Amino acid sequence: MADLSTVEEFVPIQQKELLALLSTGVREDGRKFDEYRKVEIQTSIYEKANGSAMVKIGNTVAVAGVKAELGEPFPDTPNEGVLTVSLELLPHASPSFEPGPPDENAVEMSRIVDRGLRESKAIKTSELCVLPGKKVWVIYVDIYAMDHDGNIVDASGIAALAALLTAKIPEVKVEGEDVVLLESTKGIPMVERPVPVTVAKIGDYLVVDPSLSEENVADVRVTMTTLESGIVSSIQKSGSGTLEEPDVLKIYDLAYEKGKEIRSLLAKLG
Amino acid sequence: MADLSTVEEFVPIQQKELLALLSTGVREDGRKFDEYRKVEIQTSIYEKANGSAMVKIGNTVAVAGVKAELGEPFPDTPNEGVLTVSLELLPHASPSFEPGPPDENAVEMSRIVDRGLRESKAIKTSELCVLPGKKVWVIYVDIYAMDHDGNIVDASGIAALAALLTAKIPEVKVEGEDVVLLESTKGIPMVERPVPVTVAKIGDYLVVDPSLSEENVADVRVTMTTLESGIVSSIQKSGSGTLEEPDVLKIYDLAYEKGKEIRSLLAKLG
Amino acid sequence: MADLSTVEEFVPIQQKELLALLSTGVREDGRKFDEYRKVEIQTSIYEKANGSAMVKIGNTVAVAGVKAELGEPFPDTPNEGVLTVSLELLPHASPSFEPGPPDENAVEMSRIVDRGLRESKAIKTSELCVLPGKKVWVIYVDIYAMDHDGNIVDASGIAALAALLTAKIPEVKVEGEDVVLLESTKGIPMVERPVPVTVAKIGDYLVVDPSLSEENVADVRVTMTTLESGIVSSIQKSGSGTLEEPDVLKIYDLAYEKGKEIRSLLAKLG
Amino acid sequence: MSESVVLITQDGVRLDGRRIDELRPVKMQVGVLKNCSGSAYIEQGKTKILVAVQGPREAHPKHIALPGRAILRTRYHMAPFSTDERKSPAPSRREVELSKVIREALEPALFLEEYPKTVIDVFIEVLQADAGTRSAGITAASIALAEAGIPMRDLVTAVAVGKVGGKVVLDLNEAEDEHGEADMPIAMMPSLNKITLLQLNGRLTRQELEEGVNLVKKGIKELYSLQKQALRARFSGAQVEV
Amino acid sequence: MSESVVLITQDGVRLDGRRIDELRPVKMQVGVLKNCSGSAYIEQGKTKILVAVQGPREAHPKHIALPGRAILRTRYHMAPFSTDERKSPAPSRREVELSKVIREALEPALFLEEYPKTVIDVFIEVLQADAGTRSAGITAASIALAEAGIPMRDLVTAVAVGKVGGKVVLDLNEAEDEHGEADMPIAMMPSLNKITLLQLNGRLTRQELEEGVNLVKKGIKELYSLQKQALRARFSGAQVEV
Amino acid sequence: MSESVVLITQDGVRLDGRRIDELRPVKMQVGVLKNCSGSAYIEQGKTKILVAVQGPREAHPKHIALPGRAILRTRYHMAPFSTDERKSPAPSRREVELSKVIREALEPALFLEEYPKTVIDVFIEVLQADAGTRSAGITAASIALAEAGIPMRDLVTAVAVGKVGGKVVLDLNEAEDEHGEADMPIAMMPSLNKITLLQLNGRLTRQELEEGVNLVKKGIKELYSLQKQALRARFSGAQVEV
Repeated sequence: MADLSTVEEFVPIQQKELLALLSTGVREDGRKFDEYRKVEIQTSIYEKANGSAMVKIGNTVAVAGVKAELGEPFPDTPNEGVLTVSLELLPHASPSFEPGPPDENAVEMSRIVDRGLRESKAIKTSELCVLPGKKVWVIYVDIYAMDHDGNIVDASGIAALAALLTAKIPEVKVEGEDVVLLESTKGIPMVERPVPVTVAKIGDYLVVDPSLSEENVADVRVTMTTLESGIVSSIQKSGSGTLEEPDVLKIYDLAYEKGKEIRSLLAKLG
Repeated sequence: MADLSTVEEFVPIQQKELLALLSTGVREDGRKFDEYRKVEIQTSIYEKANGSAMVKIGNTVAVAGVKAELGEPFPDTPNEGVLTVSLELLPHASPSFEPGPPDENAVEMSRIVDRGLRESKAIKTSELCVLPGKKVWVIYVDIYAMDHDGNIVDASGIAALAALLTAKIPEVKVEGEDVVLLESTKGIPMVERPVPVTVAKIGDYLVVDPSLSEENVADVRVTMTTLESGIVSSIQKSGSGTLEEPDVLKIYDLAYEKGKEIRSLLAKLG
Repeated sequence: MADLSTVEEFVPIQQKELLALLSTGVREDGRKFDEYRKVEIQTSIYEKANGSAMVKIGNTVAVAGVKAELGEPFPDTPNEGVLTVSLELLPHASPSFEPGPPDENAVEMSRIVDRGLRESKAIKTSELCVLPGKKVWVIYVDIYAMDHDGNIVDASGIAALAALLTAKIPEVKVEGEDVVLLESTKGIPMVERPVPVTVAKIGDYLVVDPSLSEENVADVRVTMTTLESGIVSSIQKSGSGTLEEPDVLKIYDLAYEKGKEIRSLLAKLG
Repeated sequence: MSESVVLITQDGVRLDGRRIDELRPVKMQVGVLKNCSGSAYIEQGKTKILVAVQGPREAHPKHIALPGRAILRTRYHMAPFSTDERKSPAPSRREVELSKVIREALEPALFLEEYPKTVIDVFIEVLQADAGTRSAGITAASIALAEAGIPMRDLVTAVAVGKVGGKVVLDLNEAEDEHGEADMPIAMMPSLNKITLLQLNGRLTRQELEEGVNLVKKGIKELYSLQKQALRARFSGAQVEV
Repeated sequence: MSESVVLITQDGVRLDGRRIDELRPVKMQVGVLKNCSGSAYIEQGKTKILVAVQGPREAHPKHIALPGRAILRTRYHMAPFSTDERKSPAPSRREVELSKVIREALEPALFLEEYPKTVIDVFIEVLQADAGTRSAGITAASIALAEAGIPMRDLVTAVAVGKVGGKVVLDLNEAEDEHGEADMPIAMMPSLNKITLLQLNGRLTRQELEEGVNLVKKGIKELYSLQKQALRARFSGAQVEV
Repeated sequence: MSESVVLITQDGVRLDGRRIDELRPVKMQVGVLKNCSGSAYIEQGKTKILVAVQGPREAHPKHIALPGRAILRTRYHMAPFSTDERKSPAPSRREVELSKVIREALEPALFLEEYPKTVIDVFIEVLQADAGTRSAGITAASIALAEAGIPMRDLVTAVAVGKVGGKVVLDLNEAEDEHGEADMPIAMMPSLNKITLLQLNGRLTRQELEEGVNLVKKGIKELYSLQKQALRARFSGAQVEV
């Protein structure tokens, strides 16, 4: 909104300072516009979950826990497992988060992560069917934002992906209508690695992986989830600002590039 | 409460003016005491609903949508279909309506409409049974008050009735325990046309079909639902005022008379 | 907290007066420290409940209603009946109680009563199994605190126990997969009589069965549920104060002694 | 509403032995609770109800307060153990509606303008439900309000009439309510002869409607005198118990 | 998203006979309700939506008010009878999300700073859902805001593009949405050429993304002129009806 | 609570190899989060808990504030993935109760009167539950409060004793909790020798009760020294990580 003269006077002081800095090509924490913070991924941190991961992007921390349970399929997809993603913004993560049922921000972010996984067809849900029409694996992905220093959505999406990639579910034996859980385990059938990358627009500048102080002054954030092939499987503009038309492809290019880097980290999880 | 001297001073100024006008035999909008506003009924306005209707009473607008789904009967009526009526006061309809779960006014009005239909045995629920004890038609009537210029309850009740009268549900074929929905449709078995008519008491005057400004100053509203035969199948006094004993039959007579007029409009729906 | 000098000044005036009185060995209502108020128990007061009881402790009144319904067992205890205890602090009981879903105090108290019954294995839940894995008796104990003059938790626990001890549930005949309820009834299989007794700590004094004014100034309340054998089956410290180590056994001795007295009243119920 | 049960004989004797115009046995007590402003307990047949009044007291949150008068709030609620099948404690739509019409039945009797900025709460708890709970609740609530010292134009007294086995009868019990043809609860300020609650579920002709309104007045007259008796007992200092 | 249905022929003709770059039939009316500040009704194919604006009005509760500007609140909600299977009236997670992105699509167009301490409510009710409900809701909301007299930088206009049978097409209907490969709703301030909403569900290549953004502008241009026409009809005093 | 599993041998060795009076392996870290006033992470056996303190900060809504002291709020909550079967994220009655007793266990240690009109929030999130979560939560919460700079009379330290295979033992794990005969969590201010939390589920004789209270002190002493060590590590500037 920075080009609208009437709004000029409402630009908060921090934004002015940040813009001045950005005009010199530098970000507040010294990063380049297209530079992601250091990403750390730990997996299998909770033994009681089928899969789990903690992702740190700088000081931002998210964990994801995967629980798999046998349940009923949806009537319109009787031969497919079910994926359920939810995100809680823990009150630990920020003085501005309240405990309780998810607010619109938590709902939006969990739906971005969910869509990234679902629309990319990352999970071969047909292989999660145990007894057609009766028993399928229901995969719960519960994400916790634990420390909020900006860009929770990427941390959440990467944590969800890492937890899913390393999760183990029991093998089963079907005897008539009965399902027996075996001791042996197998992975969740993942055929894609959809990685969300968020770009913030501050004034006219696009910066990747915004920090908390950048988010606080950004006009808009856009999260794009891309696949190895270059396909984009989910886009979400968030925030009450605007984009120029050429921004769309610029953001795509940033998201795809950074997605590749993160995907290479995930490859090391084995 | 107008006859209680202690309350005199609390009578709002509008009520005084309205009473002065009523004492000359005229209503604020020029109607006679027993004159209903113009009623318009449109049906089959939403293709995805099994039945639908929009009713306008002057500037008051309500729509009703009927959805029929196969479901389980109640344990104590295993051979009867199920009727479920609910009413939402859309925030569109009035600056005083809040979005969200129905408040006591919406609950009361939907229960008046519900009782009018149910107690009159308007629907032959036994004909909605498909597989005794297992599958019956569940008929949802969802009513939306869209524009509130007084007397929402009549508009809602008439819309519900019009939607039910013109609804089409699939014919079914029962094969053992399986129910097959056919392409052909039939109507909902309606044997009565219960029409709610509301009368407001303002001071000592009874006026039919109150407008919003009349409702705002009325001591009491009474809704009576009558059938062609003259039977009254539901009564509800609403509002913190009182009635004299003779009012009951006076209101009945007004409700029955106006109910006949509205029933003749409904007859034209075919 | 009375021994912490920094808090001294915050001790409310009533507590000071009460402490002065207690230092002379007397309680505000003339009772001795280890004296329980008069307990009255009436049972079978509601014909529609399977069991019911009203307990008065002085002016404190609680009622409990027991309803037994056939339902499904929990998956991990397929051969055992289900016990469900809940407590509502009726707004009748105190100007400080709000209507609506139970607050943390009501939840805590119902869980104390529940644990007293459950952990003592008072009910032989295996005898409440009707069709293993499919149908068991579900026993609902709904407790109402009706008048709050202190020590609701004991009144509630005793009322629950009295209602259970005198409840009658139908005998059943199992024919294949069908369960037929017979006209004849039997009692709920109770093998223990767990009685909760509450002791308040005010300053350094321990007083049994606190009145409302004692509760209002007490640092801590401790409820211990004991059995005839002397076994303690539930303890709960409540309130933001502290206990000294020796208090634990002192309270136990009070609770066991008073529990015996109350158990002898219950024995008279037959 | 099947007629297979004979609810009333040719001679006008009902299942429980009552005549057409006969109330069920009624017991009322005022002042049964200590920690509220007013209270009453009523038994009408097997229906058992406990009512408490809290207030007038300061409105919370403050913004709900009205400058010129007290707010009356009512809560009609049924205990989980009050019905044949256990009732969920969450308020049903029926309870929401009844709370509203009961409030509107009591409000005309109260001089709410005497307590500006306050709230008066009336809590009606149905401990056992055997028909006629809203009317018995109103009857008890008005004497609980009187005990609380709220000035009133008149008591409010309520009872239902109904149609059973083709006849208009007074004060339905549960079997009559379930298998009968109509249920019409009415509340009045008896001395002022004003109706403050009027509802009907069921089917009545114009003539039955008229009959019903006449019959209900007999029941209300009897209940009114029991209300006054209960209040006298309370204020003459007689011992009362829940 | 199975391809068993042929959604588009070799010649680029879609199931409902439309060309790739063709909107569904659109009908818009402004001022259809009397008891709100502004209102609009839109039909886009079988999608039918009613929008009302209430406000600017005093914020309730007061503590939510902002000293320097109005708060914009939006509610996107689907009627229970709007979908093939009855929708529960409780707001779904999808409705929560759409309410948020719609608010953020409208907000850049509004001079909210002209109404400090107030609230402006936009209520979007989907009466029949046949794809494209969020974009049609935005299109209608912005003309309802205009009718309410809220000053705006530009209207906001929205429509979806998608990928169906391998082709990028304009304004999906429900069958195309369900069986197609991608759905990308976009909102713009057309004169200012700024994007205010951008979402994608589905799978697109970089090139398809580019194509989509270009195609959407054609649809937005056409809808923009229909919006202006509807506003002119309203303010020229033409009779409008729901 | 079946005895079919041998939870403890004749020699007093438990399933996991511990002695009767032995704690599980414990790991504590202070200052693991950046965007809160204080934080701590604890592992006790397989139990894993993250605690954050937010505040003292202004009370919202304002009317909950107390003029003479801070309000302490606690939230004990279990992650959906923390248990063998997925836990619904909605707070259970158990979580409501534990939040209350934990608050009452911490409150006696705090000089709340130093922060009038404010709120101090303690958020205890159980990431993996393997028995002893409330006591580990309290132990971690008190060092998080210390990191947040809230002045305290003493730390609060908690651990459970229980009865397993007929013996009173320290610090139950999940198998012992499930199959044992009793679980008695206790919190103390160790230097002041005062009990701030005391609960029992299960069956104990008078003598076992006495034994339990004695045994618990040994565990609390050890945990207390670990708490102080964790605080020293934090304030000596050592690097800590979640």
